[in-house]
Amino acid sequence: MNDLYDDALVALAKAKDGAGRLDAPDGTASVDNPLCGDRVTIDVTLDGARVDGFAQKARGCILTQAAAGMIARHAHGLDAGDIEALRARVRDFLSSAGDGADWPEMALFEPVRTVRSRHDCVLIAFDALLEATRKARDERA
Amino acid sequence: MNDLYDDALVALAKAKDGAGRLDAPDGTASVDNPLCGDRVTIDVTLDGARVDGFAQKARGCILTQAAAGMIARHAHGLDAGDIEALRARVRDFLSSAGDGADWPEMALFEPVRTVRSRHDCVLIAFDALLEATRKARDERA
Amino acid sequence: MKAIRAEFPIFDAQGSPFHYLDNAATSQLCAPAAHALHAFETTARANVKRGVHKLADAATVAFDDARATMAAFVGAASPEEVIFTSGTTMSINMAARCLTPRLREGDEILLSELEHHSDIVPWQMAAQARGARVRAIPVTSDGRLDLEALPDLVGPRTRIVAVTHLSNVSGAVSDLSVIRAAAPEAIMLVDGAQRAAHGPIDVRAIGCDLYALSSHKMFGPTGAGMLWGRMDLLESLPPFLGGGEMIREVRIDGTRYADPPHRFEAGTPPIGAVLGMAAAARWLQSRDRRVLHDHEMRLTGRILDGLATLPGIRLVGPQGLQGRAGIVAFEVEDVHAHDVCQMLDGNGVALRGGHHCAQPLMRALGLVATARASLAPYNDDDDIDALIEGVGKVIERLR
Amino acid sequence: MKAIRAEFPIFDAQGSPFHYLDNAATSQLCAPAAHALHAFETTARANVKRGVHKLADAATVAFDDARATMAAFVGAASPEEVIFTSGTTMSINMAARCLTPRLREGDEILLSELEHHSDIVPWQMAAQARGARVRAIPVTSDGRLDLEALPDLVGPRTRIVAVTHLSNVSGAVSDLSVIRAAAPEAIMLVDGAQRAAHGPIDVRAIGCDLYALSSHKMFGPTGAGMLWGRMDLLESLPPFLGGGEMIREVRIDGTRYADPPHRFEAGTPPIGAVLGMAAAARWLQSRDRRVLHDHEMRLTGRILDGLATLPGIRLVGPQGLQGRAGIVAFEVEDVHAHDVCQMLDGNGVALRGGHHCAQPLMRALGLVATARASLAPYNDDDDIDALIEGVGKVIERLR
Ligand SMILES: Cc1ncc(COP(=O)(O)O)c(C=O)c1O
Ligand SMILES: Cc1ncc(COP(=O)(O)O)c(C=O)c1O
Repeated sequence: MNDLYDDALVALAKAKDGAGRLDAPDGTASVDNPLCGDRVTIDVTLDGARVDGFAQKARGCILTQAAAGMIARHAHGLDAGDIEALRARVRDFLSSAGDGADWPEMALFEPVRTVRSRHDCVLIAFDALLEATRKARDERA
Repeated sequence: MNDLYDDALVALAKAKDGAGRLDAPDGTASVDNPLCGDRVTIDVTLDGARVDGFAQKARGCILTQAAAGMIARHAHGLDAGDIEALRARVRDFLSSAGDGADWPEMALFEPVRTVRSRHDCVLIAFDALLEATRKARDERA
Repeated sequence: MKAIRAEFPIFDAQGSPFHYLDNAATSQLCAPAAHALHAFETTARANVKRGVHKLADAATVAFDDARATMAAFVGAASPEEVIFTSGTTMSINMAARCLTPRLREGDEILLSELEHHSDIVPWQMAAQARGARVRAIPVTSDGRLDLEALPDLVGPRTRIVAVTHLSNVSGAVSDLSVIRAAAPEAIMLVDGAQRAAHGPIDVRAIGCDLYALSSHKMFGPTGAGMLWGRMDLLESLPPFLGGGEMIREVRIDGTRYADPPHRFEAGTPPIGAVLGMAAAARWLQSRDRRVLHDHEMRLTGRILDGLATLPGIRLVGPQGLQGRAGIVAFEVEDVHAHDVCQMLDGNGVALRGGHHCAQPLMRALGLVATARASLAPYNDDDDIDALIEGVGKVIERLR
Repeated sequence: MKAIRAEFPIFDAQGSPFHYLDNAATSQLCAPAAHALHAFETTARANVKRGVHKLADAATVAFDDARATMAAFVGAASPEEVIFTSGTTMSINMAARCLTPRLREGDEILLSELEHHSDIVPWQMAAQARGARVRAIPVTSDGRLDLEALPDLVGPRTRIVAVTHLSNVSGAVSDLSVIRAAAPEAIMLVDGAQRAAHGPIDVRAIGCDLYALSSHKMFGPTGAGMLWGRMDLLESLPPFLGGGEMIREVRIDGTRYADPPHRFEAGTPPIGAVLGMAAAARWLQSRDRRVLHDHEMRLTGRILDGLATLPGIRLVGPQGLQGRAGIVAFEVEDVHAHDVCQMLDGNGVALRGGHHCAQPLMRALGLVATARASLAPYNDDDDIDALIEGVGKVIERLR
């Protein structure tokens, strides 16, 4: 059927890396997808300016869950600037330019390029991470 | 050019039968054509329930002027009921059914049938006559 | 029904597989509507209402004819009761704004939890402007209006009742006669956006005061719709939009308005789309509606039966064929509606997924998003086969 | 210009004589717009914004592209500043309603006597709702804005200025920079309904805050238009219409709204007409606007010169070519405008007669109705010959 749902992508979503909530996050953010009412919530703790602890709760489609799971695997050590740059690269990747994030899972999202209405499903997880990290940083400042 | 403007129709309009105002009308009515801002004003005096004195002021196109002039020639002796019936017959005549009023000038309006946007130009003179006659009647009652 | 498919140009254009089951979002355009729209726009275009030249006169005549057609389509008493708009949303907003001055503090507007956002938000705005209160008829667990709650919801302050004729999510047909009888004094608007394609409309039999529909959901072009209103009500309402064609006289210091329907039609109307909508209405009326209905019910039955054989499906709406139309929303346990739709798309099946602009209904039923299949006369058994097979695969792969 | 004529399907369809000089009422549809409209409606139709299947995704992409096209067409800072509407009248009503809450008693809205009713009535409604006052820049005897009156008309209470870019009657082009400079604090809306077909638009150079136009007057389909607004202004405005697509979250007891432009686009938009409008804008931008302008000015000069040779003609508008476009209204002494137009129609010449939805202007100039010839790029010398010859005959026969 639709090649959007490569087995590896489905597996990434089902793996639910980082799923759950942190007990004492430094920052938390929830982002909705107004298209469908989906919601990603991300908790982080920081070490200095960089992400240390991470948890995600993705109520949404395979794409949203897979994106949140991918982020869980790689968020450690990023600061808000890194995340902002990353988000921009992923957005460009989806609009068919550039390589996106430097992560092996990124390739699984290539078929999403052709479906503009689903780009946000991927991006909201990055939005939530960025917002949570900024909040944590500002909280400390 | 356009056969709407038969010389006889233009002559009827230019003749301006009944043009002017009455000094002491029993009833007066002005009707506008919202399409173009034209206005027909008709004054009548009654003898019993029937039109006796008549005057018309038609600020408008050839069709409106010709209709007002035609009415001036035949209004004498009509009562409100006659006029209402006449108005309905002229409306039907314009929508391509029936013979219209029993007046020789009626034939001049035949080409108007094909131009629905101009029907009102003819009808507002009848509307003004009807309203003026009704007012005069009600005034007396 | 093969013959009907041939009257919809898209099927030739799209080839196969093309199982279009997203008709509740927008239906496909029938050939007569395409022709009316295209012919007007490319061979006969002129503005209506004020022109004297041949083309303008012909356009005005065609526009008036379209009004008469739409009046007949909904069973109006006269063409002047038909106001052309850009769609249902515009029609309901117009109604709500024109009625707003009548509301007083503490008055009530009765909606339902089944309503589309377009039949909720305009009334919230009206209520807010006047300190009125919005109440809602609840839904039953199978997506019908819970009319037993009506007596508690209708009272002396109920000024307006605005309800859907046919739910765009559950497919339930509202029992409008019960609602009309429960609130005889209220002004009653019916949202007919979905009904227009699924069954005949008779506003006088319903006894409602206002009725709204959209061209694009009844096989006409996008960009047109109508608001029907009882003439005595329309005559008593102020205008909504200001502009050309709706006036009798304009001065810088004030304006006198025209009679209905012109009072409510400011500016150049969507002429081409209106002519197309009327052509679509004529097309619908030329069909045997009984045959269309039976076909729809048969396919709906096949969808319900087919889904019932699959594990983990939750139906949103009446389980049987009674009191429903061919709009079927469902949830696949543990699979997001967008994934369902996206995978089905790979099978050539076009569904809609999401909240369907009916968040209060979703909330009432404890749902976030559902997939929805919605039928039109051109759908056939192949479409249903592809749907059921596709949902089966989704369950296998993603659940 | 023969080549341009070939790009407008109506000329083939109508044969000859067909001298269409009623472009200010509605222009004819260009082939690319006809194609975009027809292709969407008959081969690719789907609803936008919420769909996941291929057709819906493609429609959404096309709709977004149209937004970018229209943003470029008016020189907007971003596509999100473009709100799609059903036409200029709707655009101005939206602006007026959204700005209404900002008005306080005694505030002033400055219009002009040149305005079309669509740029008067909505502001009267806004003023009336809030106890504000409508004032108007007067016109000179040759149908231009009398900008010398500006200093007396603008004051600290002038909150809104709404003026036409190009008069649909006199053909005069407004000197917007003088108006902008005279009221730097006011929110400035420009009615670009006529401008869109007659010259480039650069909202940032004008320095206005809102700009309205209609598709059908710029060679696109009927039923679409746009309102451009500066993003920071749009962000500060409440929604106008309520419905689908303009919300973030709807509950029965209240609603959160989406960001611009979606906040202002309730319900299914006129998708086909919007795609057609964008195609028309691209068509216009692909032409050499200089060449179009020179052609229009040459033909306008011929009309002015031709009418000047005839007895009893009163021109409504600038006598020369300076500061005007190819819209020429005139009166034939002692002959009603409708008779002028009707007789010309017999010559195959389509004009408009009446008050042109500009009664305040008519009143200011002491007129009841005028005949109007208005040009488009496809008009040619034959059209002008037929016009002048026809007016000559009218004078002979009816005066
Ligand atoms: C200057 C001007 N403004 C506004 C309008 C209204 O445009 P529409 O009828 O497309 O809404 C017109 C159209 O006649 C116009 O000429
Ligand atoms: C029940 C119902 N009401 C109103 C609407 C709004 O119609 P439109 O988007 O054509 O304005 C819809 C369309 O989705 C609907 O299904």
